[in-house]
Amino acid sequence: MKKINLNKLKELFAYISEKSSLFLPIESANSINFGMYDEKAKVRLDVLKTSKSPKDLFFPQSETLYSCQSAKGKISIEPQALQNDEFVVFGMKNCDFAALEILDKVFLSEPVDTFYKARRDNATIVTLACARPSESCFCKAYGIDCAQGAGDVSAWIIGEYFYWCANTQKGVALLEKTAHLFEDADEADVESAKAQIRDIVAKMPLMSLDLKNWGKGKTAEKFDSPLWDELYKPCLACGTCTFVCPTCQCYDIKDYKAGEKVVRYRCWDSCMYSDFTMMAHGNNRTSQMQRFRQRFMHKLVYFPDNNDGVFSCTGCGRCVDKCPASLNIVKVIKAFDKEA
Amino acid sequence: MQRIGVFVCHCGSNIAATVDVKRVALAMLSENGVVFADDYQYMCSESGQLKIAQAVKEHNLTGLVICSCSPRMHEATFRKAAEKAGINPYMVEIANIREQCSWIHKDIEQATQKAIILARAAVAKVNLNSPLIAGKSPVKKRALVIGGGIAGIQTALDIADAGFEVDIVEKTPSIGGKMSQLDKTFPTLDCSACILTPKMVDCAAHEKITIFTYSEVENVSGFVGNFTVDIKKKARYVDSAKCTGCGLCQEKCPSKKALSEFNCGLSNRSAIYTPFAQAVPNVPVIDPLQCIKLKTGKCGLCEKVCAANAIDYTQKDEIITREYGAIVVATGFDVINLDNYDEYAYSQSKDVITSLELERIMNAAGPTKGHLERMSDGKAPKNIVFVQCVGSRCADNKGKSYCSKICCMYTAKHAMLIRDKYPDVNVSVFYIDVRTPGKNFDEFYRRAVEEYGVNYIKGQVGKVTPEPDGSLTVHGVDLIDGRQVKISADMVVLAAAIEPNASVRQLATQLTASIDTNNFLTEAHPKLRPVESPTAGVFLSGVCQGPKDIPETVSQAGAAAAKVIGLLAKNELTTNPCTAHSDELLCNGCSACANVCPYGAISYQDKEVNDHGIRETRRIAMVNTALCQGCGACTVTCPSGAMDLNGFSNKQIIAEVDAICR
Amino acid sequence: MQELKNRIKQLMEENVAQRALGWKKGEFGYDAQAAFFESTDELDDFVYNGFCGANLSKYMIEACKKEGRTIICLKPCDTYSFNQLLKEHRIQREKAYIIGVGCKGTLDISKIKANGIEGIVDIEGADMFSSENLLKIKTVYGDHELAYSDALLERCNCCKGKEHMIFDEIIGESADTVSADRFEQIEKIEQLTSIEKFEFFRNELSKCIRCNACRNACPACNCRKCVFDSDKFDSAQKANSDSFEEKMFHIIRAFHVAGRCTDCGECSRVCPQNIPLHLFNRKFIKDINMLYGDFSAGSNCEENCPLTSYSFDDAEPGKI
Amino acid sequence: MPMNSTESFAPKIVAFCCNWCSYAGADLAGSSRLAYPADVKIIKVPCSCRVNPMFILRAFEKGADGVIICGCHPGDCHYSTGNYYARRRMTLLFSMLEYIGIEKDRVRVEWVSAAEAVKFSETMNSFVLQIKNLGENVRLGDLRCKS
Amino acid sequence: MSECTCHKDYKLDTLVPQIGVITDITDETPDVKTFKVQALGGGKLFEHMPGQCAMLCVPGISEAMFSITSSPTNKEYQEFSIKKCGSLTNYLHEMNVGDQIAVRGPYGNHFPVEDELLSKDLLFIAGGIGLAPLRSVINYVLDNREKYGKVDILYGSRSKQDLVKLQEIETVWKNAKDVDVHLTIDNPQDDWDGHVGFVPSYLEELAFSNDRTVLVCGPPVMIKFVLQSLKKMGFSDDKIYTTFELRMKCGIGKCGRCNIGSKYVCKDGPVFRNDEIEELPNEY
Repeated sequence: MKKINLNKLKELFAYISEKSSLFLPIESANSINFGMYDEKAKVRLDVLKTSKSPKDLFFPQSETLYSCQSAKGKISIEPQALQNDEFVVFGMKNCDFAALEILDKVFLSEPVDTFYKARRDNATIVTLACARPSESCFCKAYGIDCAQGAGDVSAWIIGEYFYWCANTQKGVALLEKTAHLFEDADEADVESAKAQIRDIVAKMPLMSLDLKNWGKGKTAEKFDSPLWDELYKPCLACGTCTFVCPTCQCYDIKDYKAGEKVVRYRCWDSCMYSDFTMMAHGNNRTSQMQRFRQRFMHKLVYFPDNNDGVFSCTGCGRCVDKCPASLNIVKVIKAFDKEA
Repeated sequence: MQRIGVFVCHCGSNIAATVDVKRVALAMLSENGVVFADDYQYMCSESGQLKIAQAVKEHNLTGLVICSCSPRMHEATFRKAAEKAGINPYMVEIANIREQCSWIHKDIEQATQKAIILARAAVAKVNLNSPLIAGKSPVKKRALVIGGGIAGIQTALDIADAGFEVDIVEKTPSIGGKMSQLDKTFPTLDCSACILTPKMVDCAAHEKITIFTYSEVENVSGFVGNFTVDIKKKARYVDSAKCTGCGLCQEKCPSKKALSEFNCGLSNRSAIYTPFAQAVPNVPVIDPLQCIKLKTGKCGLCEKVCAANAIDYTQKDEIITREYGAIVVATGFDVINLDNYDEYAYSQSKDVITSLELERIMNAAGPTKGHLERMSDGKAPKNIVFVQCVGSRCADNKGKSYCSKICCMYTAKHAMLIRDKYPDVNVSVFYIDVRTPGKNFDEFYRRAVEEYGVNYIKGQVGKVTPEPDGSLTVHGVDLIDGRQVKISADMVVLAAAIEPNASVRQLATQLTASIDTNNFLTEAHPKLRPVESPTAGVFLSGVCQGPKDIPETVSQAGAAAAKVIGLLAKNELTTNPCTAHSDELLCNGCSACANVCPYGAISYQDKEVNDHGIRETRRIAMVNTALCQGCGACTVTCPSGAMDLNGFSNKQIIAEVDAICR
Repeated sequence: MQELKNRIKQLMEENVAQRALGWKKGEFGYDAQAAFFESTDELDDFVYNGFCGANLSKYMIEACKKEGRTIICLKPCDTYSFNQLLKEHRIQREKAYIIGVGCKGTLDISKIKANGIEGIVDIEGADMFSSENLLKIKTVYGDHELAYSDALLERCNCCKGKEHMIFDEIIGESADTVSADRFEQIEKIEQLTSIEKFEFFRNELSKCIRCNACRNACPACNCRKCVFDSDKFDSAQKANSDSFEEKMFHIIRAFHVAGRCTDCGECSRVCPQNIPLHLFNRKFIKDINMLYGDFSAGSNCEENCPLTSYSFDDAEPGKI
Repeated sequence: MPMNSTESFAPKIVAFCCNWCSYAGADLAGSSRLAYPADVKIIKVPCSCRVNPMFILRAFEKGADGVIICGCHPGDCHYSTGNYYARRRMTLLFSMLEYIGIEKDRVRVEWVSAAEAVKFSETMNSFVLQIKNLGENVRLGDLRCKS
Repeated sequence: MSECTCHKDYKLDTLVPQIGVITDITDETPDVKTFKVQALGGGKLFEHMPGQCAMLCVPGISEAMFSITSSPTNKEYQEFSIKKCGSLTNYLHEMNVGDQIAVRGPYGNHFPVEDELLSKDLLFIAGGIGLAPLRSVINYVLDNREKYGKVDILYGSRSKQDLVKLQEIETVWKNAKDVDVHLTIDNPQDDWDGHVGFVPSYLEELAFSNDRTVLVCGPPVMIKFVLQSLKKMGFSDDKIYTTFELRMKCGIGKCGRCNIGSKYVCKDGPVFRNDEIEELPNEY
């Protein structure tokens, strides 16, 4: 366990960013999101949740797959280069890290998504324990401990100090590189801080959310419930929940005609959008109710079906905070609980 | 995927001198969809068109791009050529590389590059063209002539003589118009009534002509070949079918204070009146503002004296709806209001009159029975001053910028007639220029000066001052001598400008015909299509299009008639297929498009649709393609993009933009 | 609120309407959601307080597809949107029974949270019909108090007025909440240089994630299928693959609702990235007022939209 | 693009011309041999009211440096009212373009009649000069089109 | 995954296509054409199994998933039978021999030709363009004739002109050992002396024994009625295989589009056994 005074963090950031790109929560235009560090950046480690999840560091909202030229029936294809440089993600929360592990199950399963994998391989992730969880958090419901560290390096902010310790080889490397900035720290400080956090967590209203009615093999039980017909009604069919969600990973593949060439890119898509399943061969989810159901069934039933009971939700609570219609997964879970 | 053939025209050296046509053709070969490209001396020639036909056959082409002169020049030619070759005519696009390229650029490299881009844009568009089929609409074989002056009468007669039905709608109680108010006509000095009256009678007697006098156009809908017009027949209070035209009612009518419109307000008329003796129809009308019976309920003298029982105080305005294939506007002119010219004392002295008023004074049926008298005291004038260009050829906003065209000649006529009849009267004419371009016009003017001793003064009148003794002092400048002139006159005649009849503005809106800043109706082309309005099926006759004299009016009337006859002779018309259409799955039914449609072509229907499996009844916009003229206003107003325009679709224009910016 | 609830119950019992469209309480007291109440039993969860910011007008489109009449609760500013939807034939008047509800301004939870208030468990004092101006906020980290008037949404600080433009009956009083000039911010932006304007909006719009919340919440954006979802203009986009695309999206959206936008502020309220999207719309409103005379979309359902009308002597483009 | 290289800078300029007046005006400019720069490429539209703001933004997206819209003079529209609508639409759109990075001077609306060949050519000359002074459109435009 | 030479240490992502060359085009019916596709340097683009599909892409137009209709036993090329029904297929129909298209794949599972189907008596039921995926299996079976039992092929279409691969059916399949081909068209036609009627009713007329393993493919309506008939005839669900409509985008079970219940059609399908389908939520 090492520590550094908070006022020396800037030095640390400067040092890391000299060697590799550094991504951390940055405030810009009244909004806090993960962004690339530079001297002018307004770093906001104090903020619990970034507006968007850090998933776009690994699965960007939009990325080029290849560009293509075609003329007179001949085609040439220029694939997009993969991420080749190492980078550091600093201050990721545990729920978001857990979400990354969920994304891994999708993108790193065969056939591997090489674009995603290249970024994963090149990233060193420093997680930061949540000092002040919020009412919309429910990570505990998924067995995530926001006081405990995860990723390559675990970190805590306790009083005037920033503490960290390495969990993986990559983490060790990062700590070694920056060792000259740090001093040794007492493990006990961290333990008491963890206990404090866990106390707060116990008081948070949604942390005790019960998921016993969900998971593997619940398709038949949940799918035809009349509750869906009620629940979806306020849904605006926007994609806010899916875009702020750290685990949503649906995407679309599109062409952009850029003069002589065609750029093929993939971009986030949302199962909430009316045209998500609209394909040349037809559309199998024509109503918003079906699309709404799909999102929650996928997170709470289908995904666990295929992944040993792991839910595709980590309780980060962004959808609770951000849904324009104040709808969210918690309301869905609770509505079914009430019914049961 | 289209199979496009590109043809680059040399236009002799017009294009080929500045544009490397071979390079343009070569460059097009690497464009998407292009399977054939060639250049040729004159694409519009017969052999050029043959080349197209051959290429279509050989290469199985589905679309054509012609790089040539402006589409305004030869688009129709190439569309016809395409059709002959078996391709839909709307699969042809023109890249304008002459007017918009070779003729304005000198640098060969630059011009060639631009030609390539223009051709590329045309290719990009054709790739998205789809065959369009022009619709057919039947032609209603009847014409409407709005205005019953000499223009309207002549047009109606010519159309009717060709065997088509014609309706004349005339606002006043009789046809005849301004010409009926004239005394003599220049340059032959024949009596206006003598030549006009027979035509009026012909009109009335013609079995193909229906005259609606005392009537106005209330509403126009429809389109070329199929106009529907509501005509308001104002209540006449006299049953035209019964009236024998004996005139007794007018004699007996006790209300005689109304000013006679026909005599320019220089005499009175009764409340029940026919405007003039030769009126057609010879059926009086009751002026409801003057009639004692209609105003107070008492009197009823006319009803009592009418042996034919034709008086009917209960008559109401009546709307008659008729259908027409063509409409001719012949609304004529008015003399301008002289309020802006009070320096000429028109409002202050009864002896300052307009030329039209002089016509009435000179006329045997006029207020003075044809004697030249001052309107103030009935004395014979000894010195008369004519002032030219009152309100015409104005540089400022006070009057009209244009030349009224007829004043020079009628003033010469007036001067001559006065000097002929009253040799002791001195006649002076203040003029800016004397314009006499017409057959026997200059000879006529010279006779006035040389034979009749009319005193022409080149110069302007600054002011006319009424003197206490009843005379008028005319203050002017003689521009040749450069001196101030002061003439004492006992009558001043103003050659007031003429302007289109005030009703034309509203009428133009109803007809969606355009008017210029002076309210003259616009021609479809100022030189080549002078009697057609830009709105198909609407034609122009007489002064409503621009100032002209009687012979010009009559010839234009005949020309308009010829155009109408040409139209009515067809059994059906092909409609422009470049019309708007609404995608029923995208339409919100919000009415925005209908709000901007200038033709009322969009209506709404509750329709059941199947939107990817969702069946529901929706309010959906429907375009009447017969009414739609293809302006595209609706397409931009429509937020969802449901409205699109054939031939200029969103995607086509975007493809052109892309091709240009590439 | 009880009065309102009772009245809705009565109307449903008397069969004046078959259902009600109102708000339902959420988890924390600040996350009320729009809700259809199909039976009087369901009304237990009915709520109307400062957190009922959601403009329900657009839900009326769906309600019109159902059998019978729907009671709809509309705040004064929501009635403009309702009128506008009526004008565009997207809803039918006879399908709605409008209860105009009084309004003393709607609350902005992010403004409350910006005061460092975290872990909110409950909020008291948000009632619309009480004259109390104090929010008592209970949190896991301790209790807070905040003046109601300090936590209003920006739109309420420059409210169009508390008069209902269309209603069948009105329940509850409204209170004036105006404390700022509606066009002040626009005027400030107009003073900026060309590059500063660009920087300002680039900075804001760069946050856009194209979730479409603004569009889907907007009552004027009621197209069955948005141009950005269809290929009509070759403009279908899902994400901002290039910075150009979010600009294109937002400016075209603003243009499409120009003359139809009632300035209800829903776009900014729902934006998960806190982009002040209403500025675009308000700029158009300001221009329209200045150039074509004062116009307030939705104040009635007859007046023609300024963009579908004209006058002969309109200003020339580029001159303002 | 630095300012001093206006000579070598060939801007991409899209001109939307209405079929009835301005396109004819351009033709007349051509037949009168009234030159204007080759940077201007004309797209024919039936009426100025056919020009959708999407077209204008699309042009800038794809790398245009200036867009000009020409129509009949107000009052002279072939379709009688089209240009009035176009005028309002463009007035509003233009007032907003700076917000997304398009300088005011990159767009223009000009009323050119079929007879105004001189005006057409003068307009295009002055517009091209104006764009050359502004330089390349670097703020806006899709990067994918630039490479 | 193949090596790419343009980037060092670069492995091509499965979403990046290969370039295929159209080496032959056959007109099958008025709206169906069969395209032979080979790799740039000749030979096959990839190996596949019967029932799998591939994504064909015309850059700038669109891309879509199509069944591979040729058998894996064919060593030179892949074939795709494509019906004209949208912008992409319209475009493909206008293409010429020698033109290139982008191809990625193969995607999805396949008919269990090396497992469950071995030594079984097989019944193929196809309607219209639905023959495309089955043809791959049929030819695979015919090329490995000894591994399977009796084969019956029931194929129907609207008219004689709409029967895909008629020539191959007449010359190859009909003459193969232990293979019976039953053709039917919807309505009588002058130059047709075969059976007339819809596929499901012909199926019942033919009265196959219900121990056959059935492979069905065709328009959704036909499949619905065929399944009803099979049920009536006593076939059990675990012996019926069908393929789903190809509503896919990524082809690798990640983009989320073709997710139905816990299955991804592009990865877990498109071939499903009927008892598996019964378990899926009713959303396909």
